[in-house]
Amino acid sequence: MHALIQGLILGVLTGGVYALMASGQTLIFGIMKVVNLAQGAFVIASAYLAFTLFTRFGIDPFLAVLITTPLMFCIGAAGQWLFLRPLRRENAAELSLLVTFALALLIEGILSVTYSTTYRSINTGYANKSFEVAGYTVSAVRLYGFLLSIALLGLLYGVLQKTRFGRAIRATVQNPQSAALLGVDATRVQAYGFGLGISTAAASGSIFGLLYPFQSGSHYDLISRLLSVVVLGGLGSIGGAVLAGIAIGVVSSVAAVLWSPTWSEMSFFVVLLLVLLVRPQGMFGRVERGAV
Amino acid sequence: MTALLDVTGMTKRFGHLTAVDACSFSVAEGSITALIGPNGSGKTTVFNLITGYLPTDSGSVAFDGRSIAGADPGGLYRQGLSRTFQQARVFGDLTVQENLVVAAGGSWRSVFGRRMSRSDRIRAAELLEEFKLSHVADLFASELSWGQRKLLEFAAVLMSRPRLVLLDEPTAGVNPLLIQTMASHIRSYNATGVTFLIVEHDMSFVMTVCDQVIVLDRGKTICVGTPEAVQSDPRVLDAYLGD
Amino acid sequence: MTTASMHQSRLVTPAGLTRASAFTALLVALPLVFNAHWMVNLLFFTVLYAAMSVAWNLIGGYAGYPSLGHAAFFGLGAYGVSLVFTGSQVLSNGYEPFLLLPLVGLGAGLIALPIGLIAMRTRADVFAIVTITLLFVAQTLAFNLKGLTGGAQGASVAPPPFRLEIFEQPFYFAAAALLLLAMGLTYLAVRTKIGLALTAIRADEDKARGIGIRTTAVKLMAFSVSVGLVAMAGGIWAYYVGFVYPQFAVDPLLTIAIVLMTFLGGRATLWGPVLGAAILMPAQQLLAYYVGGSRLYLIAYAAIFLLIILLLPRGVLPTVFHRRRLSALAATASQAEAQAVPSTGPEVLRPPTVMASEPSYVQTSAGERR
Amino acid sequence: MYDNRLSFRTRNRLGLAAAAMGLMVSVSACSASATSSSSTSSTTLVIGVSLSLTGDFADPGKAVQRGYQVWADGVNAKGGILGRKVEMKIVDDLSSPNQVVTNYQNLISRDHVDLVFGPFSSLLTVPASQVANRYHYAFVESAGGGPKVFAQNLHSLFFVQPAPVVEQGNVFADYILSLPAGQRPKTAAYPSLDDPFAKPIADGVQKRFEAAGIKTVYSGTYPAETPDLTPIMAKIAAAKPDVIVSGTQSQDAYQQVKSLVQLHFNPRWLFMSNGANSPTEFPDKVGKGNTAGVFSAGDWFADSKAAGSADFVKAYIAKFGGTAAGIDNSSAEAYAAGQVIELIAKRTGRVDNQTIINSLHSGTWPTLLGDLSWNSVGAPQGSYQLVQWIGGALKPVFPASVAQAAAVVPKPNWAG
Repeated sequence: MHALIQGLILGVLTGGVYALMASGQTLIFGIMKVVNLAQGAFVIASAYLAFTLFTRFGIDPFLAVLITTPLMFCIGAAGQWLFLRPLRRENAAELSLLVTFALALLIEGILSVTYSTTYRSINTGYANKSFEVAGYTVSAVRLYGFLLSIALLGLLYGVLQKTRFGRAIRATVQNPQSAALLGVDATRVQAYGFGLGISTAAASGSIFGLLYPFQSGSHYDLISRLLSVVVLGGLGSIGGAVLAGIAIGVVSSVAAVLWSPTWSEMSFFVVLLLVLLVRPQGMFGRVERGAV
Repeated sequence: MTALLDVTGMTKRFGHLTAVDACSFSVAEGSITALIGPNGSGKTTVFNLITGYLPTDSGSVAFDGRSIAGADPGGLYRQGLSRTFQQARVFGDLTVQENLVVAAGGSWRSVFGRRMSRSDRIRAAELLEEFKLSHVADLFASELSWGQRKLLEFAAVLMSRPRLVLLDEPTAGVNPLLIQTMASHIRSYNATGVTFLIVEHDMSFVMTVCDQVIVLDRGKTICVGTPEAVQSDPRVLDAYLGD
Repeated sequence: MTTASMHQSRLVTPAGLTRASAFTALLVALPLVFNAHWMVNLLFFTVLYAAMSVAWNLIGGYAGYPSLGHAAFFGLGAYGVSLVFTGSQVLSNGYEPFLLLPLVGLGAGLIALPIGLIAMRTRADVFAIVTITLLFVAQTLAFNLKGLTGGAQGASVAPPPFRLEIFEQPFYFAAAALLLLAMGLTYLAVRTKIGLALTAIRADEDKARGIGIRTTAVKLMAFSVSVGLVAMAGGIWAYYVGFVYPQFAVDPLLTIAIVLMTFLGGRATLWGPVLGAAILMPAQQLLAYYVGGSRLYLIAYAAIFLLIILLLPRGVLPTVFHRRRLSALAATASQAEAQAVPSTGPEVLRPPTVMASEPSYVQTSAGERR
Repeated sequence: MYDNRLSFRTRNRLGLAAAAMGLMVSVSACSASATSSSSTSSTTLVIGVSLSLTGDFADPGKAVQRGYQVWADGVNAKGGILGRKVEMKIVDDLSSPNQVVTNYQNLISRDHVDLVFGPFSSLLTVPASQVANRYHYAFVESAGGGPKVFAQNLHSLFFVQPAPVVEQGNVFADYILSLPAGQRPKTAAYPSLDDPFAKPIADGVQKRFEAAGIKTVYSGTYPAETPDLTPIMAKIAAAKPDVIVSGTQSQDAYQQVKSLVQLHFNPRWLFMSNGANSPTEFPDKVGKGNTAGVFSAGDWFADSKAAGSADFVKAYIAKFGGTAAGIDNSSAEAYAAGQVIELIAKRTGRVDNQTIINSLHSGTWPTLLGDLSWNSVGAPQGSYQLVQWIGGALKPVFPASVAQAAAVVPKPNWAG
């Protein structure tokens, strides 16, 4: 029982970080109907950035977020403008899968040239600190990471709800045609929206780098998990992604405790397939009711 | 005249919105019936419910005396109930000729038959000739103009020799000359026994082509009658001009 | 009526027969002319991947269902062969595993039916993700069903008793036969109503179902045949490499490779995937052999990948066809101008804003578009 | 309807793509001519190796590469082997089995190299050794020692390490079982990576411990891509075993340690098969203070007195810089593979594949890993040494014959 609750705590804390990564990905899907296979690579790139800022300049990875987030936003917007915007509309959905995969490979290649393929980890003074609460251990990094993720998710929510830019994005998500008619500049919304989605990778990368050793190829494992999260939550639904992110964290850590880690991945995928069987649009996916 | 299509108490809700509200009407065999109503009155939804593209919440639909509630669109098509779409849904990656052939229906075994059998080709050639599309037969449908696509979709649903054709705004976005062409095709096929149910906004088209009009407002049938009778009905005027 | 449409009445055209025999002759001649072991090895991998790309094209190209889970069936075939012909066996003539292949293909095709039925409730991107999930489930199973697969320790396959001088050739010819089979099946599908139905499904599945096309049956058939062929390729591969590990037998990169080959050559064309494999496989293997040492390999690969998609979004063959078609149309248009009857001239009053290209992501049994 | 600009653009696109393809082909053609010209000289002894220079095994792959380079430079400085200059032809296999098969095919049948050495990892060694065996090439390899490698029963394969990797755990089991009964652990946990390299090690120890009456409180495997080992380690911590025997590869070892530190659980003994024996990576990833008292198994140490070890260290530092303690075992093992070839040439006066195969099945072969000998399927007959992190460095502590320090028990507490 103790181990189970310990697993549960861990699952929630880890899930929060997945939620942040997945929120960016699902946002990108919502705006431009692009499944961004490079999201994991952007997270790893951010982890490397945080690593450099920490080892070179002694900047704390949590503070580094202030630098990496705008940087990732620009890289994301530029990437969209360069590689996704030119795609022809009729098969953009399929081609964008390939383009973002190629982007992931490109990022991986650049990272392996710059940093070699050695596993890196960010070892801050508090990397191995943990708190003891009622007999349960809570790692400091995990707790800070979770709190930062929640804060950023809140910020993202605020941006989407309260700003003009956020309203333009939401209008585009709901109905691209009407949004365009209402004077929303679709090209700009897509570029900025992609940037916004990628910018969530910055903080996730800092946290990821603090939690796990990583190398340029780490994004493959990350992306398979992120895809499951966004599909389970319902493509395009940020709330769904957050809940699904926490769900995947809890399911895999509880399954690892109760059962065996070799089956914990599997149990999650089975849950995903079952959900899709009942609700092909995911837990919180919107039913698109266009003209039939 | 007997009713070929009978709709009784058909209802469809989307969340809190009741798009079709206990709607009832019938379409007489051999008629050209118009389904009109202001924007958002549920005309296209009614089409989707009849043709099985959407499941009904309650009510019944009978085609040729048999209930077809819950039937799938393909099955209805094979029974002789076919439709077109407002957006002229044609298959862009198929040629014009292939768009016709693919709509020919056919038995299970014909799936393994040749891509274009002799009989398919002859039938398609007739229709292409009739709809003056022969010169574009080998173009991809994606290369056609908007009006040509509307014609093609119309021609395609006739491939399977249907008994009832539902046309969703056949004249939307097409030029006046083509509207006349559409009207004459509808009339000539009606003369061969095909029944039409048409959603239309163009009132002069309705007046000249149709012999019965059903008026829908907020998902309800508010009036049924000849074009002349409907035109002078105050309820219709209210519906169009709003409260 | 054009000559093209006149031939459409026959199932197999004379031109098709000629091309088929010429290509068969080429496939047979290749390893005899380029008979160095390393060449035949390269040819083997190229032809094997070409066969898989052609197979993938059936469902991913023609039907527009971009499956990313084909590697799961590749693994199924590989483990099928390793189960029947375990490492400790001594084979008498060495051809036994090839004889098992039809059974492997059939088995995989049958297993694919219920899986396809579930997976093809979703479309486009979601289908791609569901099939990726399928792949990870298959990999997890391969790791965990230790009794069948040997788990992470791997499973060995009976060593092929072929003479060194011709060692690679039986594998090559098995792969070549598979390629011809895949192309033959594709050709037949295209020449029958199946091909029309598949294209209609790709363009607008709801409409296709609405006009009486048996969409579920047709796409299930395409999926089943497609993965059955890939499973057979997995069987040949396992026998050639001699050892099956879960991470190699069920490898996401395998699917990516065949998808890329199909896209490069041209989706929904008979020869496109073959061309794509013929370009990419040698390029990849030789690049890795010669310049792999420099880490620039990955960057170069990604850059070429991006270039292809951005510059040739349709793939090589369709781009060529499109250009040829444009010039042909231009020629006939100038001829026709004199005798044109403006009966159905271009009268675009309203642009077709909501063409059938609007993607629909999932479907329900009632054909409701979501 | 179709304007000319469209077709012009299409033509441009075609041209660009063609140019890209051409570039690619010419790149490969250039390097092809460069390498083939250098390998035709008959006085050169060309040794082909396929290593993972990109992909999952890229890091150890590079370490192996450095070992070969140091060896080849050293040999060439002494005038080569039997007067023939040694040239290492190293190609990349992307950590992929298809590419490894292709590479050995190309090395042997296209570039006709004189000898080959093995790739990195048991996963790639198996398919590669099949190719080499087909051509009757000796397959001297320093990095594929899983059980399935030897189960192939290849007469031409030789694993250049003291013993099959499974034995890495045995040396720890020997040590524990050598303790007086009262001092032995009562309970044990066995977390292991699901990998042909790591899992058998933990399994072997578990079998022997259970036979000796040590209770198993946890035994489980985790897949390579497990993002988080904390749940497993939490479960183990809750069971409070006296000893943890971990079948690890590399980064999973760091993660296990990190989790244990955070969970404040410190077992009396902690043995990790791999990862913990890396002199630079391990302290770098887990923090130097957290290494204290961790056991691992090793075959080579910077201050080893074995044949050629001092020369190797000197040459390595001269070429790559750094410190002796920073040299990876994989480099030393690769160097040992070279030493074996050198010795055969010295003893028999020949370096052809048949001579190598015939020679290595008998006698002992002194290398910097100690004296090596092989059985009929290429499994080495020696044993590993038990090492422990003491004072920030790896020290051999068992068996007594090689021990440089006494084992520290119980394990000092985590530094945090």
